[in-house]
Amino acid sequence: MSLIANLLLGGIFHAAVLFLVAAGLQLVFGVQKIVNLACGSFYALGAYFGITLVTLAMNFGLPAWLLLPILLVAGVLMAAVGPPIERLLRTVYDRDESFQLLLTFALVLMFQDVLRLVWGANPQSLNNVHLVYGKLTWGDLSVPVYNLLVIAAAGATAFFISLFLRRTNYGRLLRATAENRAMAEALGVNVRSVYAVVFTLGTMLGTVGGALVVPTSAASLDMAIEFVIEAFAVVVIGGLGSMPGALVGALLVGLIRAASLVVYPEFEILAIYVIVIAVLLFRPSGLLGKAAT
Amino acid sequence: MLSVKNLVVDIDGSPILRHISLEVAAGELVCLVGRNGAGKSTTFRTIMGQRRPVSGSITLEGRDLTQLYPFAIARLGVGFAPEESEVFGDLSVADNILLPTWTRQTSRSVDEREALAYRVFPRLERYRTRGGQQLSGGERKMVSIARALALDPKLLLLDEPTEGLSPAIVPSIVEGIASILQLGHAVLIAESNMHHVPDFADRLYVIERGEMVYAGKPNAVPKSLSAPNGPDGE
Amino acid sequence: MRLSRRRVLKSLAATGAAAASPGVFMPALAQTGPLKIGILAPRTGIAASAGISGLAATEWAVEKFNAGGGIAGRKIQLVVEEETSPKDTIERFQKLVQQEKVECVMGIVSTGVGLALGPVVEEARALTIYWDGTTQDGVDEKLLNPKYLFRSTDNECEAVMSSLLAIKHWKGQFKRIAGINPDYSYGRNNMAAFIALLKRFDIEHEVVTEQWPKVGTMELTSHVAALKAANPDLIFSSLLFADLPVFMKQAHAADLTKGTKLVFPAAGWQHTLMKKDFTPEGMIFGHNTLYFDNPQATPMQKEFVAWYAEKQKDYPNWEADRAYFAIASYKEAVEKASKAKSGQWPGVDDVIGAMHGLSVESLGGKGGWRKDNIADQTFVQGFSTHNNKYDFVTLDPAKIETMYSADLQKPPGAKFWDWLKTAQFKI
Amino acid sequence: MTAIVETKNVSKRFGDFRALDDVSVAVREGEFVSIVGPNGAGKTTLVNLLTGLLIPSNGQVFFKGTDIAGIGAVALAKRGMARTFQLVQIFPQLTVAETIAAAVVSQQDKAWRLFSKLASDGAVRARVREIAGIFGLDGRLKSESRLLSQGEKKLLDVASAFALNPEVILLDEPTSGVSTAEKHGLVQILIDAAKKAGVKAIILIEHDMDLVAAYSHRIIALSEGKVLADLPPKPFFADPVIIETVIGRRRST
Amino acid sequence: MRGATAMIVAAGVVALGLVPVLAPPFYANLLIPFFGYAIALLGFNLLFGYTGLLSFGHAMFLGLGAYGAAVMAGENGIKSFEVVLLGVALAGALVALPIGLLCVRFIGIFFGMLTLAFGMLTHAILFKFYHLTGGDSGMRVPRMNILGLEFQAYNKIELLAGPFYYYCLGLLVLCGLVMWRIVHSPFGLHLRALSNNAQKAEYLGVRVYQFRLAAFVISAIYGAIGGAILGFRIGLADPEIVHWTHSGHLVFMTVLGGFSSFLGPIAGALALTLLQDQLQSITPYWRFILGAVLAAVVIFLPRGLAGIAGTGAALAKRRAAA
Repeated sequence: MSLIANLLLGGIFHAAVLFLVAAGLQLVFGVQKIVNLACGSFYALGAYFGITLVTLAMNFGLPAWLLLPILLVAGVLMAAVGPPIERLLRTVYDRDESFQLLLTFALVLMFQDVLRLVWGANPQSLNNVHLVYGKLTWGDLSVPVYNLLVIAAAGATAFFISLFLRRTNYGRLLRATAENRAMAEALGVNVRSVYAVVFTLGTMLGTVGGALVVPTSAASLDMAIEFVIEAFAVVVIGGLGSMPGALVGALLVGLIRAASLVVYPEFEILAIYVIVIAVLLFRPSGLLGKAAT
Repeated sequence: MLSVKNLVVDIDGSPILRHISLEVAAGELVCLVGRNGAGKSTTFRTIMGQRRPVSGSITLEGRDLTQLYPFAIARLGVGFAPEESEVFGDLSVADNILLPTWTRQTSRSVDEREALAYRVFPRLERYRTRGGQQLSGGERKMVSIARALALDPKLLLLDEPTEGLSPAIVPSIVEGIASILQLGHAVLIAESNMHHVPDFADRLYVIERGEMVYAGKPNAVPKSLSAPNGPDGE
Repeated sequence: MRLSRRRVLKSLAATGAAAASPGVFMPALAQTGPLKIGILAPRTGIAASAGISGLAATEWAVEKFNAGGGIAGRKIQLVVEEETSPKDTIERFQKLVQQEKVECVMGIVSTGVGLALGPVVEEARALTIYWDGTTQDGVDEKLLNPKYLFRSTDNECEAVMSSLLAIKHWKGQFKRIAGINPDYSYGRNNMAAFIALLKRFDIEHEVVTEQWPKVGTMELTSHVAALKAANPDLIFSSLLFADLPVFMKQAHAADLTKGTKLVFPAAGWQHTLMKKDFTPEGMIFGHNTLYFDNPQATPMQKEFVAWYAEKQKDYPNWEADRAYFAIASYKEAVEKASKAKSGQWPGVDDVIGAMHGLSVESLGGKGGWRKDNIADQTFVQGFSTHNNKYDFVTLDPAKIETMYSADLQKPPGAKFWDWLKTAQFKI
Repeated sequence: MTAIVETKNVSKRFGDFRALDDVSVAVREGEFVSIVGPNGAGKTTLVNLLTGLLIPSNGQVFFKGTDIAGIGAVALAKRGMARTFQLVQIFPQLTVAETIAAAVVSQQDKAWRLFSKLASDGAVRARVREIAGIFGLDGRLKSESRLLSQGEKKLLDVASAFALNPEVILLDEPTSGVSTAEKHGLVQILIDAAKKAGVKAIILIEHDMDLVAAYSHRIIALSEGKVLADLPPKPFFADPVIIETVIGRRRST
Repeated sequence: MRGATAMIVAAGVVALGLVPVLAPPFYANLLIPFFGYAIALLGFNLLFGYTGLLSFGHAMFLGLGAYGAAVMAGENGIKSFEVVLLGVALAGALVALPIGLLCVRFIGIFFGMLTLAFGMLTHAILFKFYHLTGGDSGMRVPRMNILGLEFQAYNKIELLAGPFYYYCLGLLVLCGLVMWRIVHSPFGLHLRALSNNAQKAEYLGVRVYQFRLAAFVISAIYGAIGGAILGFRIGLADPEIVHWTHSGHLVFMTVLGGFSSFLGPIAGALALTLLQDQLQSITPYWRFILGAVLAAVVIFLPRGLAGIAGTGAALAKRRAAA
């Protein structure tokens, strides 16, 4: 019983981080119609900078319980790479999507070296600062409160994104732009600034995801290239451009991975691709996506 | 106020507008009549900045619009209700109508602008919370016009405002347009049906195959233009 | 395009039209001028930390050697290229040999690359010394009887050693064993070697679960949960790269490591990331051929570690030893061969001949080359302790064990799995 | 004379919406038939049924005596019906010759010839020249389609359809986007071309009553999914009710 | 123009033919992968440039070629490279058929993602089915004879730099000629038509779905042949060859050279091969520069190197006319 609970928690924790990155992808695709291969690079960027900032903060003697807010700050700060990259992408908005895909691929190549230049080739890791929040133990079940906080943070992000998109004027403006860019612009929406904001937000979701995961994990140069495929799987399963889709997709991928470990470990990675292909074939718009073209 | 001179527009290298000129003075109601494909929508979209003209000029109160982005043109006070209504399906009716109040500040308060929009189409009050997807064609049309009105525009571009509406509503739209005029806005309407041109139109242009074939008073249109050149397409 | 063509044309005179005929690829052994040595090391990706350590040690050695007059009187000049995919690395190797005309190539961390490069080395007849990267699936010989290629220890000596230590110290204290190993040949072979040795020593055991996470997996909580559910007495793990500290963290957070015996032959790969916070004391911890904090270390090792710590703000892993061993043994061999030829610069065959039977003091301890071009080196393992000045675990000085690879790897020509069944181990 | 294209009691519903209701029309050999009607009358639906794109909810659609419900564009082209679109449809990066050749290749069943050299296929080349000649495009064979004038694009669009050697051709607003000065010329070229190419019947979907009045043998007016009138031009234009409905429906109803 | 293309091809073949004779031996070896890529990209561009379908998983077919060679020559002792080429071509077609049936129902980004998913599925299979595929260490591709000749006097490097080089050059010319015929055949015309305007094409009798599938299968065959050359050269088939970033590099080469021209992808393969070689020697941060080059090409040179050549030729023509 505790195995299932443990697996479930593990799966959900993984899903929480996946969701953040995937949500960034979805936001950018939803509004700008760009599939961003560099989302994994943003994730890695957040992870590396998270370590840097936490280490710095600890050296300054900031109390350990500030970990979570510091990581959030790290993620938010790194979103600063968003606007210049958006400026670069602006040159291909009106072009074929293959060019957009390629430009983000170019970013993936470039980021690999940027990360190495700044943080070196060795993986980086924090010590167990995240256990400062303690552990919940329940019989055999033991889970760091930090993991729950990350799950909660991802949940809160989902909630606030949805709140932002549904309840704020700017969010409505974004949805209007996503649906019909020309009409929104004809009603006075400055689409360029909206794009810059959206891309920065999307970037931020990626960097925050990376920053939040790093205390339980580590930052390494290959994490970008590995992660992007999983994030892709999430958005394809959930439906391109759909926020609820990102949530459902992330949960599915997280839980399937966890479940396959018990049921049939050989199948772990394969399972995800098989599901991606099945979804694309039978519901190309994804489980919660709008009709595909 | 709005002055279009010698406008030439190509789409993918094909000429769509051929030396179009038209004028709208402050407070005027001007109609642009022509069947579908004649170039009315292209004229509107070019005024809105969605298409770049090959040559010619468009000025609003003396200010050149051809180099501006559509949002800047909208913020100068040009409201636009397109032919297909283009109501945001993801947003409620209320949000659709409020949207322009978030992008443009005017001397009128948001509440006032909202109230004006609903005053023109009172029945929209009932649909406030309804999603844009759950509206009939006529309702969408009304939302689209009300939304353009909520921008508190100096100039309102209405592309086929009565198309697809049940005849019972047409008078209320026409009344709506009249009240818009009373607010001091200028209105430019595109119409495919000569019969739908409001009686109180100040001026009328007839466009055919991208060429202006008539400009003048509504009651002086030659019979040859108004008769066989009838309905629009699908 | 045009530029490179001009360059191509320029070198036309030098090379001549005979290029396409056999026999011209022999590296020209110029006897004057600097001695060019090519290095192929990964700089990015999962193996980067090994590459960085190896490169640093090589640079240190070159500095030292050159200060002492170089190799047989010639100053060393390094030509560094990157080890990437098998295809690209072969190209880089050929660039070193054919364009740069280096006299020896050193490096290679990844097995896949090593396997692909092996035959190329032989055909290029260029003396090449692998730092690492000779894990072979099934530990069958894939690079048969190489002449020019010198390889590091060719089965997972560290796994054999850890297994022996576990048997020696914990016999009778565990029954339920679990494994979590990277899903590629290295991980598979390590786990298999452990189980084979348990059988060899008639240890009653039950494998309760085997996990094979993909290399680069940074989210192992589900694996941890599965391990925990299996309730093992002992966990054997050859995880390495960044996956290792991630696993330790997540295992610690889930209380998996408490009261469980841990056998981690490859832990030294990321030793500075094994923070005390989440790495328990008393685990079997493999440092391979270099333990940086070894109290019995030679002055040379201590000097190197101090230099490294200052330059890299880090502590070296065993790849530093492998790299140093490669260049130091090359130096020895060249100088030995040169002496035999009364000071004349030796040919490749002379150097190769001199390599065999050589014994050098490397950073981590004694090392030498067997007749079959396989290295023998000194392995260091022990039990982790928190009692040190670092924020990561080191080895308990009282329980450091050292073994020479002659006792850990199959003899020339033997089949690994058969050898495990019959070999006499010193425990 | 027997009908070459025919619908028998065809209805088409989309959900609750009845786009066409019990429509029976026929086009016979040698006829030029126009289909007119106001917005939403069901013209597009009728065209899609006639071209085998849609399957009727009720009734049948015949072309040369066989049911073509939903057979799709390729099969339709094979059987001898071609269509053009209201918005010019061309292959922007193909030359005029290539565009026409694409149709000729289908018509001569050579599409699966993977390794044969198209340029040296005399039969294709001859047919391309012939078609281009009919439409006055022979001077522009090597031009990329996107560089043509609007009128030429129109002609090319239609010419490529003619190259299929169709028995029936359906022209969906062929003069849209063409200037007033050019519209009659264009239709005249089309009719001449049809004669030369041996087209047996032309179906024209058009708004421009000028054109409809000038060239049709028969006019079918649709209104709210039903056939309102099916008459020769003279009686058609003489009937004020029809004219009012087709042209000024909204005011009157 | 056709005459000009023929001249470029002739000059290119002669220049490539002279490389083993004139250039340092390293360059002949460096260019073997170029031949593999060039052949694969001829097929890839039939799919991308001519049919309008961008695959982000095309490396799976190169992998198929390399692993196919490993299985046929390594496991089953087939020593003739020609037999292996035929085998992998057939295998490419057989594998591409079902995958294509599923993928070509989509275009644009969905086609790209579906092929990406299939590519990574292949990667995962190669990794996971360790006992069959050797996992990360891959499978050996032994030396094979070419045209029945063993070239025993040559070691492999010499074989690669000499006979095999010319063999690949010949193969590239052959595959290029066949592809030239394909794109200039009625079939090729229909592919271009459907990628320009699928709806119109359908009304002109173009079997859009079948033709996309056919292009997919042909591109897979070319990919497998290119992969077999890579396998022969590397001597190993490893999972990296099917990784998505490798697929990205195929697209990179194609766009660098220019996908709207027949020779563009070949030029791109050559340019990237030489560029990467130079950059790797100059700086450890060559990936960054490659990325920057790609970004610059995407932004400023959407028609690639062939675009520059085209513009140059047009300018020259205009100047000559003036």
